[in-house]
Amino acid sequence: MKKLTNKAVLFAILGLVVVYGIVTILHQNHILNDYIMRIIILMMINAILAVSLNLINGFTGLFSVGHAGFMITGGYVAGFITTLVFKVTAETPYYQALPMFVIAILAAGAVSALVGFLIGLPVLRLSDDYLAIVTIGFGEIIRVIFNFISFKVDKGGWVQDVGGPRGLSGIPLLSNFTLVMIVFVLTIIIIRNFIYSRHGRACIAIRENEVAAHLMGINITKYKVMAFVLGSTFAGVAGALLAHIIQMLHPTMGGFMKSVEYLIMVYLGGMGSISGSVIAAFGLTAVSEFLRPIGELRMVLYGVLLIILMLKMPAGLMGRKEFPFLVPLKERQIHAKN
Amino acid sequence: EKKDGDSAAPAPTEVRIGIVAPITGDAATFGISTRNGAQLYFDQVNAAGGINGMTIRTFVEDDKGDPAEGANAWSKLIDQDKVVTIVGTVMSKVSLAGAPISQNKGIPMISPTSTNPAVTLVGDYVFRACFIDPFQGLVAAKYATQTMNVRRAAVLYDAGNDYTKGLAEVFRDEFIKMGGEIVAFESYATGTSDFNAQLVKINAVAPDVLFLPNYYNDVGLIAKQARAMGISAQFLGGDGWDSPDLFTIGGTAIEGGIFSNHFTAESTLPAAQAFVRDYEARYGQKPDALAALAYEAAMIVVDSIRRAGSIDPTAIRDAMATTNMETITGRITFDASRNPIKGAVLLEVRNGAAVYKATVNP
Amino acid sequence: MEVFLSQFIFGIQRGTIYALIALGYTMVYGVVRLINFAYGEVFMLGALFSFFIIQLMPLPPVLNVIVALLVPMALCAILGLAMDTVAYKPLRAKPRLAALITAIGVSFFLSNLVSYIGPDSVRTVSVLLFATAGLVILMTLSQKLFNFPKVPKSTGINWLKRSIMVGSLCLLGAVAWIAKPALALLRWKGSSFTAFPVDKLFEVVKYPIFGSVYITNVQIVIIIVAVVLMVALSFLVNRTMLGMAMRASKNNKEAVSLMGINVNSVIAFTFIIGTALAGAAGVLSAITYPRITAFMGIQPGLKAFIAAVLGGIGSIEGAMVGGIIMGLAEQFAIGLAPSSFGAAHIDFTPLAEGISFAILIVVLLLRPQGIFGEPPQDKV
Amino acid sequence: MMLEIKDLFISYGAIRAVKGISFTVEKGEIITLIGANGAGKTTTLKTISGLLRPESGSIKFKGQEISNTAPHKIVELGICQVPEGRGIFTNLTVQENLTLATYTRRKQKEELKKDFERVYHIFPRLFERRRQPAATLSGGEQQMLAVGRSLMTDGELLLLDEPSMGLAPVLVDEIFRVIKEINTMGTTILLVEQNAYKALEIANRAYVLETGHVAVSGFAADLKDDEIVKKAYLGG
Amino acid sequence: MLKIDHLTHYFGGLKAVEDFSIDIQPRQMIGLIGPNGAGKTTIFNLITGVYKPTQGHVYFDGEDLTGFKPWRITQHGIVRTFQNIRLFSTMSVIENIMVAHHFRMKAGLLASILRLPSFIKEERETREMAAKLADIFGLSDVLETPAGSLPYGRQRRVEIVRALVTEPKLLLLDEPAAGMNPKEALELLALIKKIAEDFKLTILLIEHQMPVVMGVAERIHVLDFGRTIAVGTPKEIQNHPKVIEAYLGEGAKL
Ligand SMILES: Nc1ncnc2c1ncn2[C@@H]1O[C@H](COP(=O)(O)OP(=O)(O)OP(=O)(O)O)[C@@H](O)[C@H]1O
Ligand SMILES: Nc1ncnc2c1ncn2[C@@H]1O[C@H](COP(=O)(O)OP(=O)(O)OP(=O)(O)O)[C@@H](O)[C@H]1O
Ligand SMILES: [Mg+2]
Ligand SMILES: [Mg+2]
Repeated sequence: MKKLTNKAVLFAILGLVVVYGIVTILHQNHILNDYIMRIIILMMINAILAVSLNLINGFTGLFSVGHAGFMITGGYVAGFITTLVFKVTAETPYYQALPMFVIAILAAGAVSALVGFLIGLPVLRLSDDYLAIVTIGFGEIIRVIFNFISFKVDKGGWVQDVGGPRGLSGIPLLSNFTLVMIVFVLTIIIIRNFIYSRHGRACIAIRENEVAAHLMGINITKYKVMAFVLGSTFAGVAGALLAHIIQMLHPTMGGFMKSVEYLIMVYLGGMGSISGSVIAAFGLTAVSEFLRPIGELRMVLYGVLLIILMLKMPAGLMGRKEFPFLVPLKERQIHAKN
Repeated sequence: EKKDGDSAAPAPTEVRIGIVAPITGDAATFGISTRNGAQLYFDQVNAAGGINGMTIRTFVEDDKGDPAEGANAWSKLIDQDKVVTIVGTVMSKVSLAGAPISQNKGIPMISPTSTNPAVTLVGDYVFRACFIDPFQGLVAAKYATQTMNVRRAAVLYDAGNDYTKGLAEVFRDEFIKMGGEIVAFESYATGTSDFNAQLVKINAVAPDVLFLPNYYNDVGLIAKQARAMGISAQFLGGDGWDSPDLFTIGGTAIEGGIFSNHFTAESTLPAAQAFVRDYEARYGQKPDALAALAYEAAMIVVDSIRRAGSIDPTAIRDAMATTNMETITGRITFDASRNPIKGAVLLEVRNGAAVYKATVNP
Repeated sequence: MEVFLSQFIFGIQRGTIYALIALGYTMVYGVVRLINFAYGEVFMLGALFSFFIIQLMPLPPVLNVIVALLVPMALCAILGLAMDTVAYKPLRAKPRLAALITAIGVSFFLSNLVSYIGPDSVRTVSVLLFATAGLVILMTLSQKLFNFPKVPKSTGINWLKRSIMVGSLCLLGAVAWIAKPALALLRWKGSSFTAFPVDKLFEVVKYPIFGSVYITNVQIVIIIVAVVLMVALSFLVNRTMLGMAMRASKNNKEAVSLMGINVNSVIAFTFIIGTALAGAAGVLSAITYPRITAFMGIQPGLKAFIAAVLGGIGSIEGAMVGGIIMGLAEQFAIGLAPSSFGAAHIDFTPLAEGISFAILIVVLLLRPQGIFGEPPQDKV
Repeated sequence: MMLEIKDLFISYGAIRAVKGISFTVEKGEIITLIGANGAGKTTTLKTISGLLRPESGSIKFKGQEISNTAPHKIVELGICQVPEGRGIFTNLTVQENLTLATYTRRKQKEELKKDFERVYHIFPRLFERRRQPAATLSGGEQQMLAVGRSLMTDGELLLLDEPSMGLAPVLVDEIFRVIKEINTMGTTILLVEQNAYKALEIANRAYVLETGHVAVSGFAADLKDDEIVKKAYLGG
Repeated sequence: MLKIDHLTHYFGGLKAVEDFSIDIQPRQMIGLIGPNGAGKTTIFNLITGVYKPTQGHVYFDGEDLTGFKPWRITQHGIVRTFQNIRLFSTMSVIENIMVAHHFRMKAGLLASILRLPSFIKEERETREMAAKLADIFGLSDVLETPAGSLPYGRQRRVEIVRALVTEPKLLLLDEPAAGMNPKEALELLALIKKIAEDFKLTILLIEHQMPVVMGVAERIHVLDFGRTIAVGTPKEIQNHPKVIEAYLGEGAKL
């Protein structure tokens, strides 16, 4: 029963339950208003995106700059399913909508995974900047395609243009705190467990030295594609969640500058640190939101902040360190030493 | 949620109003005009004693032209700042992210410039101050076929922008319906500054009219490149043209271009004249269409609150739905879908200025 | 035929602009391997500086062209040096991607600052600059007074550096304070789109070639400038001692310093040249497409990156060829895309935007090191 | 006194690699540092040439303190180094590699010519391959290039870090012959070697390093026959 | 066991390896020497699938492995170390070793993500096995140290351990003693002999330190300019005039 001695995990679970309870109670008592709740939800969604991108860029050492493309792919798929297939609206009771939403989320993950697979297979043999360019290219192609596809939908007598630059609107509000938190925690657990398994080790080995990994019997193509597909899957899931909180999707949300935002989160948090990605995603989402009062100077300051942070901590906020509960017991001593 | 103590409190002394616009990012030009226009009117009202003794307090939020940011702005204004009405925002895609929140929370909103018909369809708390695509497209098509009496038209629009795409498609459909022929229907990607590829294609089919449903900065460049290439077609366009920068960017190339607009600086309406004067005095430049529409939206909001006689959002909404007032563009009312019923003017570019040509009523 | 020729000429024009931007990009990129996100902003500032100069100095046309090109180049070079010193140099020995993030930071900072600065807001900026200077003084004093342990040994140099920093901050602050009327006079409105006054530089002249096909003097100038720059850069990189040092720095920085060469100077020089070129590209691009805004650099920056990679990282000829290929590909993709197709009037032109990316991907898949790039030398 | 090292401490972050080394190099000598893996030899050389900063201690070159001087300045002063792993510029040709080493003294045309002649005289192989990219050279040729390049910087003191590593026996002999030759031509040499036999054969004096300390020092000839040294490093 | 048939490889115009043949029986230890640039490493690269030969074939246990991807060749039981050390430098020593055991492990993706008991058990066993092997090579004190910060010599040892956990039949060692002093080299020699015995390995060894090669190899192949110039026992090779001229040098004493 060695497993039970992993106290950090127990504390983490306890902490999670307490945080969930406190936030829920505070929200019900209007101490945390809907706006704050929305920001918290967005923080978690961004964290899913950052962590999943970290799996690709940080742990496997690839250089993908097209994450937003997978994100909106998932968003569109899920939005399409709930809005146009199941025709969920603001009036649909939540208990009815929820199963449909879950289906939509799963479908979003699956389609993004498929797209990730189709893109990953040919391009992952390129390395660093060349891979970056190609992923930018694919990200933009995804955006261009969503910008191109538009059709008409009969909305109770009113024929409405859907897709294209008009985006997909009328998506029901289904992403709530509980659901997003569950997905967020699951994502962290899955990615953490993946990394601390022989599969994750293979990915890290590829990052460290591709040739050596290859010659130690690791099928590098398989693992690169695996990391890429896993990352895209979670990006798709995050996209589904995002679509159902913004209630609107637009091709520009999958563009290059959006991908760059997620990239910033990964590198600011620390390449190869789940904890770092979560902190950076939470931090940046909150900071850019709470810098609102300074108006037009917001982005100017944001730029300065990035420069200062990176100069002070070139390896990112966490470097490669992790919170103890994100490291299985055996591996923990290693991290303690580094 | 809005219950906590509100009813017991003494009569409110301020009206909280939100303004949302893309103040930073690459649509900042439009956002700042919008904010300036709305802010100007609210400040004027305050200077004149406020609304029923209450002063207006504005909360300005930036949406960066991004739906997610826009939704956050809406949520902040409603949940945190407790505004009773929102003026915003410029881009339809962002308004579409804000509208469900307004609808859900019962806080009326009026977008100055979002032309996508879907925006107001979100619900009965969502209004707009501009005409929607079908009307302007119709005006241009009518002018081309009936006044100019030509049959061959080409269109060049921004494919990444729902406003220009919508307008382009309506123009195309109406023009064909009126017996014309669309000889070229070309688009470009947002942010392009080289339009030669499309223009070469257009030049090859020699249209009589080139419809440019784009914003002024693109129109200026397109006009330059088109004329340089020897395209002699008449340029037609919509309210996106309305900015003094059209003439500085387009130079002589844009001379003779005709576009529909909400109002004209030559307008004899005292409100319009005062607006142009005040705006220039305060911001050091002539207002563009976005500023004018934001100003107009602000007028509608203040008028609705006055008539509602309260700052209860539902009452304001109800009042807004029955708007019937003189604005800087003339009399304005809303149809059942909360789109304004108002006339358009046709303007012609002459000597680096937009000159009044005709009025078109719906 | 005429259409094809026209498209070809305009494609070359488009591609030459891309190539111009990519030339400077690939220089820096080749040596430091830094994806300089802020490159597009330098490009934008080149155009902007040129705009100011033209508005300020009504010189005779020929002189005007030269001044309006050279002064922005010099200013951009100074800016490039400053960027390198502040944001990139401290990270030189650090993971390559750390500098990528500071570069993004610089990019956000510059574009949004330019967008912000207008007659209304410039004094706020001035106050901010003074406040920063004050903060630096305060921090230094408090370090001195309370004797924080972190004060480095070589205080002399540190004092000098800080004094220069405070001095330049105050100077900039003062400039910003008095710039308000100047900005108004210049008709610079910050966030707005501004026309670039080409007509004050020279008149556009068309030379007919064949039927309706023509070529303009602007096109000729940019092509000549691009070719001259390419040849000059090629010479610099391949034939001079400095160029040798640049190429060596890309290979092994530590060993370069063991040759008695100051690597940082070599890199700083690379930045100076690269940013000066970006400035020049900004001016020439503004002459070709006379519209400037604070955010006009983002797309060209991305395109330059793509052209540089397409041509092969660090290859001067590659940047040129990569730029031209992209220009032609885009031009013909748009030119050939059916618009208003069939009864439903489907417009395929928006897909053309994706086609240039698709071509890029295909080229890279066939030749992973780019057209002129050297294959990676990872000898096992 | 050409080089004087006193109480040198050097750390990589928290790991202290060199713990108080002192030694001297006189003009015209060949001094060798030998010692087990990880003893801190490379670390010491890198610090002398300015690539690493010492934690404490002093490094004096011809009486001048250089422990806080930038690497390129140190080269100008007259110290040149052949780093571990050669550090040649693989994307430059052989000739370019050599030329680049003369960066700091571009003006002295005739002298340069003489230097090229000298290097090509010592390494005729390099002359044959002067137009070839250095990447295509074999290991031994690369090592020759690295040594040749350091000669071009015209230093008075040459630091060599394991010049014989990975070389075929013929070439090992060759390299040591060249080192001796360079030395007799007037260059002082500080040699780090694993091949302790050979190093002790050509050196005047030697220092044996052990986990960051100087364990033994003395005349090379004496150390070669020292039983302890033999046992610990020569395997005999 | 390993049979190489007329192997030839060109780099552009350069003939790096020309018509190389070798036949190695199980449990043999063969040396491969030759001047720098003779093509020795290239032969390793051809055997392990890093390069595809221009001509010729590589057979292993009767199976034609020519053109296989490196990871598949490793899985067939051929593993190597590198001339320029290639460790996973920021990973700890034990992780470096565990990575190499990757394809011998069975835990599937799902089992790993769910951390099923089978997964935990396998993980623990691998870790213990890796630690035990590291101990044999005197690496116990640095198990948790990032491999990249070890001194050269110990890094070489990590490389060898890492190669061993793939459970190979044939071990290719590319200059394992480079950067070691004579004493360390001799210790390594003893170690190689011991593991060859314990793990029943066949070994092909490239080495420039003659005492090492002569001490282990029962047969030595000598290459020059890609061609085999001599094959024989250490004794024969030492006195082979061609070898002395091209490789050992006149003054070669052992
Ligand atoms: N970059 C580094 N980070 C951390 N520790 C290092 C680093 N480089 C060297 N070390 C450590 O410093 C110590 C001295 O290393 P150094 O390379 O100077 O040894 P050496 O005597 O040159 O050995 P070798 O003969 O193997 O080249 C070793 O313990 C080594 O692990
Ligand atoms: N990737 C490559 N591209 C071009 N030439 C190469 C490549 N790899 C090796 N060579 C050349 O092939 C020849 C043989 O190289 P190889 O590395 O096999 O030599 P080696 O016998 O291992 O020498 P050393 O003892 O120095 O390691 C050399 O001339 C080398 O320059
Ligand atoms: Mg060493
Ligand atoms: Mg070799």
